[in-house]
Amino acid sequence: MKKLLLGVVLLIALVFAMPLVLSDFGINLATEIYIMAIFAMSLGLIMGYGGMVSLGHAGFFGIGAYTVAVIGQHVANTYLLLLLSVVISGLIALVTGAVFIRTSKFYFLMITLAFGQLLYVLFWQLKPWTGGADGMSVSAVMNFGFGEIVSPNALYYVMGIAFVMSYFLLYLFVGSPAGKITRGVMENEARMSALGYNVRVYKLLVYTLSGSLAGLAGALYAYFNVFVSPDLSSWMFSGQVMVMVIIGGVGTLLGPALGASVFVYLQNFMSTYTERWPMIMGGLLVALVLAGKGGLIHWLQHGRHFLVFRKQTGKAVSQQPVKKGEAVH
Amino acid sequence: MSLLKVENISKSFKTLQVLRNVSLEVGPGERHVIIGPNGAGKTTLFHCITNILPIDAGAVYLDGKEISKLPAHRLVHLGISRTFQKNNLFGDLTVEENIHLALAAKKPYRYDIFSPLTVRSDIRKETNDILEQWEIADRRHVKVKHLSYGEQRLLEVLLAMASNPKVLLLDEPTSGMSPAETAQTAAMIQKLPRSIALVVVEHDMDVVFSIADRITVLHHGEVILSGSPDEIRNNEMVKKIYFGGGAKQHA
Amino acid sequence: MSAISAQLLTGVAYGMLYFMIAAGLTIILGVMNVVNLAHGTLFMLGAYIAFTFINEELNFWIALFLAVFLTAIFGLFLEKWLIKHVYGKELEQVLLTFGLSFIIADAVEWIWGTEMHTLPVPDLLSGSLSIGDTAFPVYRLFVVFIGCLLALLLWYLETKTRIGAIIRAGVDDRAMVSALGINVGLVFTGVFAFGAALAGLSGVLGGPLIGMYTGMDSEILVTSLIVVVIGGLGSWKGSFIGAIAIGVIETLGKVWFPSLSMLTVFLIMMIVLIIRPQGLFGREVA
Amino acid sequence: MLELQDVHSYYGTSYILQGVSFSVPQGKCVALLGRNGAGKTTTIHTIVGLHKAKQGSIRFKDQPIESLPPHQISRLGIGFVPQGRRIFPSLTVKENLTMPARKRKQEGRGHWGLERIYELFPVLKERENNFGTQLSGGQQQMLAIGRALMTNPEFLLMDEPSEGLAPVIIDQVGEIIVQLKEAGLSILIVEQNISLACKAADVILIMNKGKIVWSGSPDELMVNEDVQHKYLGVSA
Amino acid sequence: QSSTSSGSGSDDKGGGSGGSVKIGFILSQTGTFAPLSEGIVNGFQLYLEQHNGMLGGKKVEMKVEDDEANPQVALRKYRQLVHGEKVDILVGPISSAVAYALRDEVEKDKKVLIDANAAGDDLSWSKKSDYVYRVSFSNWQNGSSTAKYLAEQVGKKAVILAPDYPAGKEVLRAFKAAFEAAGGKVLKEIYPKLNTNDFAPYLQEASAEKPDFIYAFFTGSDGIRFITQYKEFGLKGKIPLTGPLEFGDELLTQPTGEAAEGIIAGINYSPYLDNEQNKQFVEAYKEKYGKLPNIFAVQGYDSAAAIDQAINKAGSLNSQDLIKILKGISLDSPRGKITIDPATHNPIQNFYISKNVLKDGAIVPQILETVENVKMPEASPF
Ligand SMILES: Nc1ncnc2c1ncn2[C@@H]1O[C@H](COP(=O)(O)OP(=O)(O)OP(=O)(O)O)[C@@H](O)[C@H]1O
Ligand SMILES: Nc1ncnc2c1ncn2[C@@H]1O[C@H](COP(=O)(O)OP(=O)(O)OP(=O)(O)O)[C@@H](O)[C@H]1O
Ligand SMILES: [Mg+2]
Ligand SMILES: [Mg+2]
Repeated sequence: MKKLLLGVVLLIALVFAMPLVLSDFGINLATEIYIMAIFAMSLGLIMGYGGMVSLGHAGFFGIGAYTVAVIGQHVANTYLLLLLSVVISGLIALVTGAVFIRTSKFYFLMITLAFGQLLYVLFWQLKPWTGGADGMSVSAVMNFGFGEIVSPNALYYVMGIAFVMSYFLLYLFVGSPAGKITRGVMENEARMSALGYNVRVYKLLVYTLSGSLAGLAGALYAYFNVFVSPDLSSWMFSGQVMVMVIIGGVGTLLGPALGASVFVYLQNFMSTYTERWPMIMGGLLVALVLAGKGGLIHWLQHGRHFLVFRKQTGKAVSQQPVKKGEAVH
Repeated sequence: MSLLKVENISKSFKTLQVLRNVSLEVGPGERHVIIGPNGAGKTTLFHCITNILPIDAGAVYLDGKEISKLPAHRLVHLGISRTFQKNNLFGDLTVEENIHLALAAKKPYRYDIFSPLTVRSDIRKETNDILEQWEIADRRHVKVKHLSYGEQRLLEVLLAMASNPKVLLLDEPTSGMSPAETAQTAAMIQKLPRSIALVVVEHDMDVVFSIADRITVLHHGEVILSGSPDEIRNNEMVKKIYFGGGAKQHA
Repeated sequence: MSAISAQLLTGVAYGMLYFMIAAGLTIILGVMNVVNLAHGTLFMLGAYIAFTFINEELNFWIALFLAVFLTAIFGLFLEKWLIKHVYGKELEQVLLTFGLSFIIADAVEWIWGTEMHTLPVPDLLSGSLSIGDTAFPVYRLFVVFIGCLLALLLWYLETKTRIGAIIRAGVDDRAMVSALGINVGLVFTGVFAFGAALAGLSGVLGGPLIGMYTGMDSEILVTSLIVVVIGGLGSWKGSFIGAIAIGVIETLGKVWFPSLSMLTVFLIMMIVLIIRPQGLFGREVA
Repeated sequence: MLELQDVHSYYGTSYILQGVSFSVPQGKCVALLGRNGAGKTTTIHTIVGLHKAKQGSIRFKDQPIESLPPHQISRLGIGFVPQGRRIFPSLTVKENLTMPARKRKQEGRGHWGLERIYELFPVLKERENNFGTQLSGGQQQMLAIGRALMTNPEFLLMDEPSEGLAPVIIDQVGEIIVQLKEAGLSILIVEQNISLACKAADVILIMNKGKIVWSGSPDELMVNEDVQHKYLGVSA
Repeated sequence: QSSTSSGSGSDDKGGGSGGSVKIGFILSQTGTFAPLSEGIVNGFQLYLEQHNGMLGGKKVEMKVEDDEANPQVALRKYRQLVHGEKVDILVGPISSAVAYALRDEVEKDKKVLIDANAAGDDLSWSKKSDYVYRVSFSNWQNGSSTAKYLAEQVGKKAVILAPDYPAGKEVLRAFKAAFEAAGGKVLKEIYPKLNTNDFAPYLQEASAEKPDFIYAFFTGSDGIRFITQYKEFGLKGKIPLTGPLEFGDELLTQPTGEAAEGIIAGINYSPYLDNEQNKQFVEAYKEKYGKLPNIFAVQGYDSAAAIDQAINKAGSLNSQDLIKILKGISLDSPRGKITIDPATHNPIQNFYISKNVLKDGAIVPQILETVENVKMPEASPF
């Protein structure tokens, strides 16, 4: 518990310190990174703790974003809109998840791909409500009762706080009985069932949780970007988050967030420096795999353990590999 | 009244009939051993009792209540627990975490999504008790896939016992164990409180005869004999189809 | 020929094109269990290589041969240098092959530019047969023929050689296979190269129908993934039947439910997976 | 035939084999006994090349094999029955047998083919189109033995072949081992079933904590209750 | 495309000549739109090269960003360019969806956006902005230009096809209105999905209506497949194929070759257009890039020309000054003279009814008739 508090305090300090060193655009980018980090953590949850790799997660992101865009035309209350986004995406995750979790592994990947595509087409074809392929502007303005939040800095703090809160909630979940059990289901579903667990409940629980968190990310994004279009639910976007999660480190909470920041940063700046950015990006991904430590977060852990080991010379170095997901929290 | 009652169950895989009208009764606290040649249907019988495989005909009762249609996970809560013939563990988790998972299944807080599992003192204590009782406390942080085969076998049994069942089904608990561990395991099984009824499949005759109150012989999916250890030991037919020469020392 | 049977024929031919496109993936993903997101780029590469040779005035068939050969070699090195390290690690496969597809697609753009191209239909196969009052392109019939040939080839490899069994076993337990005296590494390399060659082949043969343009790789990839999944992993028979079913349903759907056409294949996949979570002919997990 | 000299082996940092040396003469059967976790499987894996020794030499037919890849080691004529069967789930029983099949240099009396395996374990023929994992545990063990024989080895490594077998079948396995020896095979067998080991083997080795701590003939072992008790945990 | 700095302009951005100007491009450099973006950048750079790397007397620094044809990415790039790089003027985008997304932002930030391609009608109507000026053409122009000619010269009954996305719908809507106004009748409208691999069923459906001609709008890979399959399924030569300018542009006629022969298209540019400005342009373009320019190259070229003239005349980089000039600006484009209509911010330009003919193995548009000064209505007629 103490470790957790320390971590959260550190994160909050980080969030508050960043604007001191960042340019206007840097703040803007950091704001977007927080949102993507929430999104990536939501996918990281089902991938790393539930063993479900989804290629349709952007569907939930889109639901959240369109909820704010469409319903926001009639309802101004930010609390209500955020709540609606979370509830609607959670409900859809619950209903579709009940069907999808019957499939496993690659089939799950593909059925979620179809799901994402379904939403994509839906947003595209419901032109009267969603503006169709041309997208729509978001008229709702964020307001938590302390005045409108429109300035880049204000948005930055809101998203930063949202990120820390999401992390905190996920941290609790992962350590909770339900979280540990989900992890067990991922490892060995049949045995969990024989040990007396209703495995479908846990899979559905984590899928729903993840879906609603993705919806929240989408809703925040709508406020931030003030424009939504079907691309928010495209499989390409789903694929990108998946890459964020993997490069960051599957099976950890902060890994996906780290992956999101690196990915968004690279995506944004690489094309500025070279026309051949896809090649460089591809090269980086390949190099990451060949370096073979898993995600970036494991590099950090490695570095940290190296330091720790140095300090406690004399103590026997545990031969156990770092337990995934524990050391980073 | 019997605790576990298997009534005329049958099971086929496509055209292959694996169980034919198998009936079995296990009283409270009874040690019931099932033997039979390889492929007789022993493991399949366990799968049918725990509804991992659906049965074609017949019924299974626990405490007089039919349980044959209940999903596998419900049975644990009613008091049936089992091990698998082939180790079926959480290889990437540590020994301790494996035991945590087994223990938490019956805890009221198993759906809790906020408070950490590890702060629950009951689960910590029970885990420690198990680890110490079986002298594997030093292995608690080892990933299960790094355990030797025999060590994994032991853990397999421990997981099943963790739910504190009324009926415990053990499928070849000592296979792959060295004589030392086998003896230890057999002793442990003998020492289990009589509040637990046991149904054990076993090929090691030392173990069979050291624990059995009653033995049922399965052959080609049929119960050909059920009786006291002595009856079985001296049955010519069982000698022929099952013991072979290897049973000489027991006969 | 009635309108409906014309549509059916079109659908079958189109399905065969699907099967051809997915054949390489059927092997690499279906049998070898490698999530190969670079399948589309291998397809693309085959088409562009052939394009270069044809521009050099080479005969279509020679260009075809060279393109297939070169993609096979490419696949071979890909496996030996990269893929080899990620067997059994799905997520790393995703990252690796995704990165590769970025690199290859960008290289293609670099070398051949962003303009669109098509491959010419070889003279021998240009023109169309009139069946009733509709004309049917000879080249499509040729694709149907090749599709059948591929299916036969896969059937042969699967049932008449041990390769299929070695690969499946290698996926189950690679170390055990090698301990039985089989050079799994070599077999995997060869089979991967073969899968790449099939991707290249379908690129060349698909070139005249689909065209060549930047971004084609991801379209081809998604199509192929869907075919393989509907059929069920590891079953070329499934891919074959799945592909034709998609071809026919999609073709008829274009006429009957035009507004759904953006979704047809996805809906088919979803429905198949809801009814059969392991695809039409997928092996049930034991 | 096979000779290990001072083999040391690790998993990560844990030191498992701590200088193992022994040899298996041509046409003989050697049994390796020991408690769980003693390092028996590690020894076997080191021989077949699935695990690389850090130090030490392994020679087979006077040829060093410690740096060869597993498939080459196997092709020198080493058959392998792994612990836990390791049947291929995606293959049918028949495919499990035919996939690794190799011809013997001179096909002859000792040649193992599908028919002969089916003769030995008739139940495998009945189940030949089932997938490997649809067999019962014991049947899988038979399949694993059959599979190793299909490579027509000159040397057979068996890691607990009797595990999960009914007593009659264990007898049968004992007889097979004797037959195989007669046909000229050399065998290294890891066993927990001491009576089987004593029946089949010419030499018994006992391993404890990664070292060979005792060796002798079966008869010597049977009378040495002290060793039995100390290293095998057999209570008198 | 990375930043290409031409010359080492000083940083002062005062009015008058001297100083430098930073121009941000938001284009779609990856995916199907890549060749369009390449054309625009090429055209722009050619203009710069011909003018010593200066526009309006200022050294130009180009920042080109890839929006992946995705409005979300485009908005991020926009922020980077405007807030990070602090560019003075924006040129872009390819996709109309991106243009609509950017439109609100430039309005907010008061940045001038030269629309070098996005053809969405509403940019001239309901979503017109004081800060957005189009030098390319609109879907309405593209769709309506040929309708009268076709009704009078080819036939009164048509089946029309376009991909199921906004541009497709807008082009067909404009065509249909103009065609019916000229006495024609649309027998059937067909909207295949975007990225259709197989047009066979649609072709069968269309020919079953026995129309006098088929009017189709397809771009990119869809265009290639449509044209080649039109021939494959034996419709070429049986039912005339017509379409808007894409069907007469190099980008499609080059890869489809002989299959594109005979198509009647309403183009606004061709490298074979006979005017002095164009001859020089084509010559220079060929020399620099080794290939013929297409309409997109011209759009890039004209974007540069528009900026050049606007800065010159305004004498400053101030948006308010620039937009005064941009409204009603006239350019001597390789396509002929164009004038930005102050009412729609869309160029008034000539269209040419042309027929693709095969000449020395290449497709060349043969001009049948000129439709002069095609001008968008001031408000949406729909
Ligand atoms: N999924 C299945 N599909 C088809 N046949 C099966 C399947 N599972 C088991 N069998 C067959 O059913 C019979 C009984 O198998 P079971 O595993 O119950 O035997 P067992 O008595 O446990 O044998 P052992 O002592 O060898 O473990 C065997 O002949 C086996 O081949
Ligand atoms: N992959 C591994 N990583 C780390 N440690 C391992 C690994 N495999 C085995 N070990 C350890 O090595 C030791 C020897 O294991 P080994 O499997 O050789 O024992 P064994 O004698 O075959 O035992 P058993 O009779 O139980 O099969 C054990 O302590 C085990 O925990
Ligand atoms: Mg069994
Ligand atoms: Mg062992």
